[in-house]
Amino acid sequence: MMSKRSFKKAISKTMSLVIGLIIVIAVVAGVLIYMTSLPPTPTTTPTTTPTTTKPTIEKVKIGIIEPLTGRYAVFGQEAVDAARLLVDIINNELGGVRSLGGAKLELYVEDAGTDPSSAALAAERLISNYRPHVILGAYISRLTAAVAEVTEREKIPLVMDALVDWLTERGWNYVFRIAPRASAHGKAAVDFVLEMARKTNVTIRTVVVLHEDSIFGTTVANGVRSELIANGVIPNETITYAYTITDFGPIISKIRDLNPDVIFSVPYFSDGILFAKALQASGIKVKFIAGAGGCGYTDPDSIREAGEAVEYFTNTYSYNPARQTEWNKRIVQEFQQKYGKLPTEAAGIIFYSLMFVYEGLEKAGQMFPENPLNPDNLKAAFLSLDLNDSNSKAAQLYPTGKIKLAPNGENLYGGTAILQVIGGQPKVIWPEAEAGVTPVFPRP
Amino acid sequence: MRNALLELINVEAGYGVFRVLHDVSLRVDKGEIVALVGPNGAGKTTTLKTIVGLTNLFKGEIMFEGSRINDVPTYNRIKKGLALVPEGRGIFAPLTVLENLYLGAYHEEARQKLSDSLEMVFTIFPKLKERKNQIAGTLSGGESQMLAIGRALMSRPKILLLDEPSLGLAPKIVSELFQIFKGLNEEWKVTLLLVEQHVKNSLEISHRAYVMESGKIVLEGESSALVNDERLRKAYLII
Amino acid sequence: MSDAVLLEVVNLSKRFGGITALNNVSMRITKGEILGIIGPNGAGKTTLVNCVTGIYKPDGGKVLFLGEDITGRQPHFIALKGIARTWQKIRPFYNMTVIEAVTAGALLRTKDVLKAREEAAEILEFVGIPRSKFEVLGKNIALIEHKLVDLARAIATKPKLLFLDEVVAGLRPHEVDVIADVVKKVNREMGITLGVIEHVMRFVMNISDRIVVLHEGRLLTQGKPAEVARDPLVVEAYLGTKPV
Amino acid sequence: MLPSSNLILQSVLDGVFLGFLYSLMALGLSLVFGVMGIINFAHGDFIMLGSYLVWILANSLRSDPSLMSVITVPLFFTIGAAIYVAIIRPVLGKEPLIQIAVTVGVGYVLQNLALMMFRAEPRAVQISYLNFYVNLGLVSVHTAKLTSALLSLFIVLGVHYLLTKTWVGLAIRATAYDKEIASLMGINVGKIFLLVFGLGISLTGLAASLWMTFGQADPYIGSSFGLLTWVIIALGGLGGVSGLLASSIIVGVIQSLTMTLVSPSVSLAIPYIVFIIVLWFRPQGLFGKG
Amino acid sequence: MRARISSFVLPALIVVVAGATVPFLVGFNQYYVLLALQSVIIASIALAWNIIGGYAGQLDLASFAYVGLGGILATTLMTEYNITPWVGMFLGAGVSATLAFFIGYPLFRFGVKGVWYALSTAALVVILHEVSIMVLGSFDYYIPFVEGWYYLRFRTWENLYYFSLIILAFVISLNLYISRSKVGYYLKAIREDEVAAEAVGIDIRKYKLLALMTYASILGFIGYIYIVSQRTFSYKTFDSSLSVYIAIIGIVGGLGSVSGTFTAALILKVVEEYLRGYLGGVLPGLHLLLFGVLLITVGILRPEGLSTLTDALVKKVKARIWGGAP
Repeated sequence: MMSKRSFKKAISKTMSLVIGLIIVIAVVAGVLIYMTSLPPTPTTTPTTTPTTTKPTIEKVKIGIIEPLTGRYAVFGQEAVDAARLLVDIINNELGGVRSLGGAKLELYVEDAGTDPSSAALAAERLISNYRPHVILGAYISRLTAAVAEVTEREKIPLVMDALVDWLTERGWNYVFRIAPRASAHGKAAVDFVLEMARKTNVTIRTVVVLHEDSIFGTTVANGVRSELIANGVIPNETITYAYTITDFGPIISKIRDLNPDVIFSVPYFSDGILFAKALQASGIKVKFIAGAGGCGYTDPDSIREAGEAVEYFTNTYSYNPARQTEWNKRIVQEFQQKYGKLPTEAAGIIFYSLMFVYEGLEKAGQMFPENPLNPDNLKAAFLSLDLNDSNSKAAQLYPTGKIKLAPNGENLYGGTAILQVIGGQPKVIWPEAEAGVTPVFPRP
Repeated sequence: MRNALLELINVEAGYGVFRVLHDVSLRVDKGEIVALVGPNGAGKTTTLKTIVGLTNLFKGEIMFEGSRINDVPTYNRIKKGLALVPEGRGIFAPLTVLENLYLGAYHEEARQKLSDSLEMVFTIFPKLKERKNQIAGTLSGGESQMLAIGRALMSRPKILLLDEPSLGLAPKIVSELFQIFKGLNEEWKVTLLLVEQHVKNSLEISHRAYVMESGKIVLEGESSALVNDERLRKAYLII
Repeated sequence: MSDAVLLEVVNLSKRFGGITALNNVSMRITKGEILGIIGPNGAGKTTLVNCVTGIYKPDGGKVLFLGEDITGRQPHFIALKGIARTWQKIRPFYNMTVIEAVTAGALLRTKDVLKAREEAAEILEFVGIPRSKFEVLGKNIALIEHKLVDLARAIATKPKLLFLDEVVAGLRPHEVDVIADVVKKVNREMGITLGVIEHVMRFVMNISDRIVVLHEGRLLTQGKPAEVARDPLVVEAYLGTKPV
Repeated sequence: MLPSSNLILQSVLDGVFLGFLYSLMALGLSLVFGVMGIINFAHGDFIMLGSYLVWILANSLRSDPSLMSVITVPLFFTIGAAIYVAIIRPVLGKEPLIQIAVTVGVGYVLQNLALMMFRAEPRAVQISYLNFYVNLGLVSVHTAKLTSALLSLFIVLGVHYLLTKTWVGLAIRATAYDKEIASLMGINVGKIFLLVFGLGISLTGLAASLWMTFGQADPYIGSSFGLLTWVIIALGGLGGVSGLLASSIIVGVIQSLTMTLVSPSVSLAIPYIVFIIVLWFRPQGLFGKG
Repeated sequence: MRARISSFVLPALIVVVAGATVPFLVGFNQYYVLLALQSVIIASIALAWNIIGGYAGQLDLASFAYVGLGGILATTLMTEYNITPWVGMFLGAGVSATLAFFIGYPLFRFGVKGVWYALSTAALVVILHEVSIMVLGSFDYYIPFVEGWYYLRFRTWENLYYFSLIILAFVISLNLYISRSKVGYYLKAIREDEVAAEAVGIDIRKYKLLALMTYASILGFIGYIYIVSQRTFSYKTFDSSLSVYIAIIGIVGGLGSVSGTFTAALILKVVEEYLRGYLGGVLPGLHLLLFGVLLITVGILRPEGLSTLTDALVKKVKARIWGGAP
């Protein structure tokens, strides 16, 4: 007994020595690791990019990071569908990137998951596995920010399909956004309503702004509010709710109480359907319900789920599926053939963003034949493009028909289309109405 | 030939992996009152629970009406005609008196005789009739014991197992209760296996008795012979 | 009664709903003795211990330990004062090893875990648990071992007074003898005063210096084991009144 | 702008209707917990599963969602019984932790099955005969909600009737009180457990049918209901139907008033704060006994 | 006393040394380093949970209430007042511990336990989630890009990984220290049987509160690291499902087992990432579904979790090193 105990004591003395040594070694190792870990990283990056003297580029790698699981999967999956379709068309019908000797686009899909952690991982994974030349993504602003942080470090151009304004205001060098920013949606909705009210001599006394409380909904709603105030209309009430809302009853009651002439509504997706149905059921007469910010009311899916409830609702759209340009008609048709539904905004943004990337690659091939895929060269090519319906397929796919990027990567001509549900079909009514369609204002 | 209604043969039983009963054998004949007495912790309650199948049976046989019921689940043993009035009465406190009684007649055959049985119970315990719509939890000690017994009778048992029915009752009620047991046996022909701490009372009304200690039967015989047996007192108090 | 009084209970009462479990019970435990507390089922023995050790708050009366009023104090405070107990229904620490469980008790008087472990080991050996069982989880030992570990865990808190609540319930006769020896040893060699609640008379009559008898919540009588066993009141309490 | 008294009245009414539906949602959970002691963290996800089922059925049969209960109730009873045998029975009487782990696992499986099968788009039923409001002057009433509230009340009272006035109900209550003594009455406790779990799950199917008259299905809707139903049970105690109804209505009204008076964004915070505070002072629930 | 130091510091050192080699082994591939970083953060949180959940046996579902509170505080101090997170993290730890005190004291005082404790902690996350919508608004707060140890924010992930490795080592040794100390014995006794624990002189409220506050302060400290690894924070940081996920890791790992919890956190994170990465795009939700099946299986078949396996492994390794101790 005793001997065992003293034996233990003896052990403990040597042990503490050993431990002390290990700590010292660990600290030294830690410092060494720190010292060594920093320098190699910058040097490792360039070595991985192929910089052979004579570029024989066979393929251009396009990464797409979208939320494919979780709550946002509905958008991400459609975006990926759209990308697949467009890559097919580019490779097979347009013969790849001609200025790069017909190099084909190759698509690498990565799931961003539902939170920034998984999005950042997805970006790292995509880059370390394939090192794409351009990356698209990631629809949700938080996820996009996490991705951008990584692409920025690796100097890979990121063409964003997330709309929240601040993403282009961070001083990032390799981010680009073709799509209209969120606040532009709010502005467009207000401009449209005020214009129509003027035209039809409808007076607007009471206005309610109703939005889901994510950053997207809030940013769009702020756009609505500031544009209203700029036009001298003070919104009477702003109601926010979580897009996971399950019951609109109390909000309907509040709206009944406020009795507004116009409701500006910024839903996410499911909440829009819920609201429309609840409002329809309530029998409250609202002169007009103007949606803002995309996917709420005029999606084929929404119309299917909500039925008549969304009749005459409008919505601002980052994409105009009804635009009567050659390429837009064609791609909408092919999308419908392949997936059996109209493309919504999630797909539309990818259409023109990816097409823009394609045209940017063509340009880069012309501008920098030695090293077209270098990120700085790509950026220069992107910024140099000045596209319109006549010279560009991307512009034909874009609501305003014009794309030109500002130095911060934001589209100078960013703008939305407004769609209205008429007879159960989404119809484009603004800035100019599609053929044979007249906007219905106010609601009958 | 005696008519063994219930028989335990070399039973070892307990809870979980712990054994409480070590080699218990006993027999109850039809029409008998058998008392099972012994100091607390001797295994009396465990014996009754083993009979109705609420313990782990490790070894031995339980025979009822000549057939082995070792593997019959508790609810079917009740159907076969066993009924236990558990220690502490075990009435369903939030339910009414009547609901408690109905539950006694839960299995199908008993349900058919429901009104008869109810009448019988009310005849034996007129108090319960007065209180039939009362919540059982509000009954006095004596009344709830009557309810527990009445409820057991509702299943028209062939044998009634009573676990410490007089526990916590005033002496006057205790003697009333023992008269009722006697009446049950004589008038209603119910066989009784009685576990009691009122040893002398039990021996008075029972025909035969077993004395248990530390999970074993240590003494058995005609009750009248056991009453004054010095060994009985020693089983309880040693000295 | 001239010996030093360790615990004094004065007019203790406890009711549960309509049932009076303890009715004005007064009693004393003197230093060094083994006091047997007996009585038929429902007599209020466990309630008495629960009131003394703070599990229940009594409805009336006082509990004085070494002259200090500890009525209604929390259990851990009372344990710290020096009253320990075991449980009628064993309360083992299933997912702790035997030695850990006892060490948890020993830590009441020390912060040093190693010291507490050593103490625990000594106590375990004292009550007869072999070293080979020290590292076995609580869920893997036999009933008798549970009883002994429970006992060791209580002893490890270095109590002045230890209540044993039906410590031999469910044990075989030869196991009862083992416990009896241990309990006597605890009293004599460790100098711990014991209050032994028990139904198994062979055990309690054998080890007790003095017996108090509770019946229906009241103190019935007290005295030497042999006297108590022959007291007609006690006999009646156990065997029932004469047939009516 | 100060809310008008009309609005408050309307909110209270909305809250009451919502409360009735909540009581139906909580009823099954309460039964399963009260009778079997099973802590089911997947309860909300069963409502979600039911909502999808109702969506498929109502759209393909082109009929009102509430009528789909004819199918969902028996089907969910079967599903409940199967889950009981496969998953719940092995953890009966185990520590809460284990039960929670297992039922959270069930919830994960259901959620992601739904995601795989239906993707994340929310699904609503188009046809509802009841989707209109009736104006009553001071307040107006959403018929779908009124109907779901009345039907919920009817079902809750029906279950109350079942529990108090039938043999099975008597057996269930006896089992809830003490399963050992219940078995001494000749009650097959295992069968009662199977029945109760089946009933608990079939009630979620029913609640889903009513929910879908004005709500919608998405894979994550279960988590909205899961904690809320637990809160209702905690407030109501396990005493019985009256406590359950009272606490459901309180939660519904609090939620509704928070939505109109504060902000819909925070409509869960206040019921939960109330819940925590109630637990401090009455761990057995606001209307619980004991 | 000195003899015991080895027993809880050594394993932590082994983890640090082994962990420090990871970036070298993967050639500083940022994907693997980030995966390692996230695993280490999750493991640290799960091991902190082990103190309240594993040792004290209280099923706490509020981990991200404390992560969020501490993290958002430290981040805000940094972005708004330019206070280094080195200070902010300690303040975050303090604030989280304070919140834990105000939650835990009444809960333990009034004897709320079991499922009700679990539910009130689950409710706490939702409450903070909603309150923070009112306070923060619905915005994402992006941590501006400032590099360096002063801000603990870097372009590449290695440095943050090393730092979090040190936190992990600290949490591991704290766990081991607690399990070998008086507090640990007391907490385990409380977990096993509160009444019996009280009767051997354990002030159960005090020790439960101590465990809760320790757990909360660790999480409050880690909060900043969690947020900086995400780049943004918002009210969504108060995440109910992640809080449940942490408890699930603790259960799958085995209550009170350091090696089990550590292994479970690593395995679950890596498997989840593998399935998401390789199968996520094919069948959305498959990895979570498999995770659910794993949970059910563990709950029914191996309630002791992975701990028996990992403990045996640790013992074997120990025996190798020490030459056959117990």
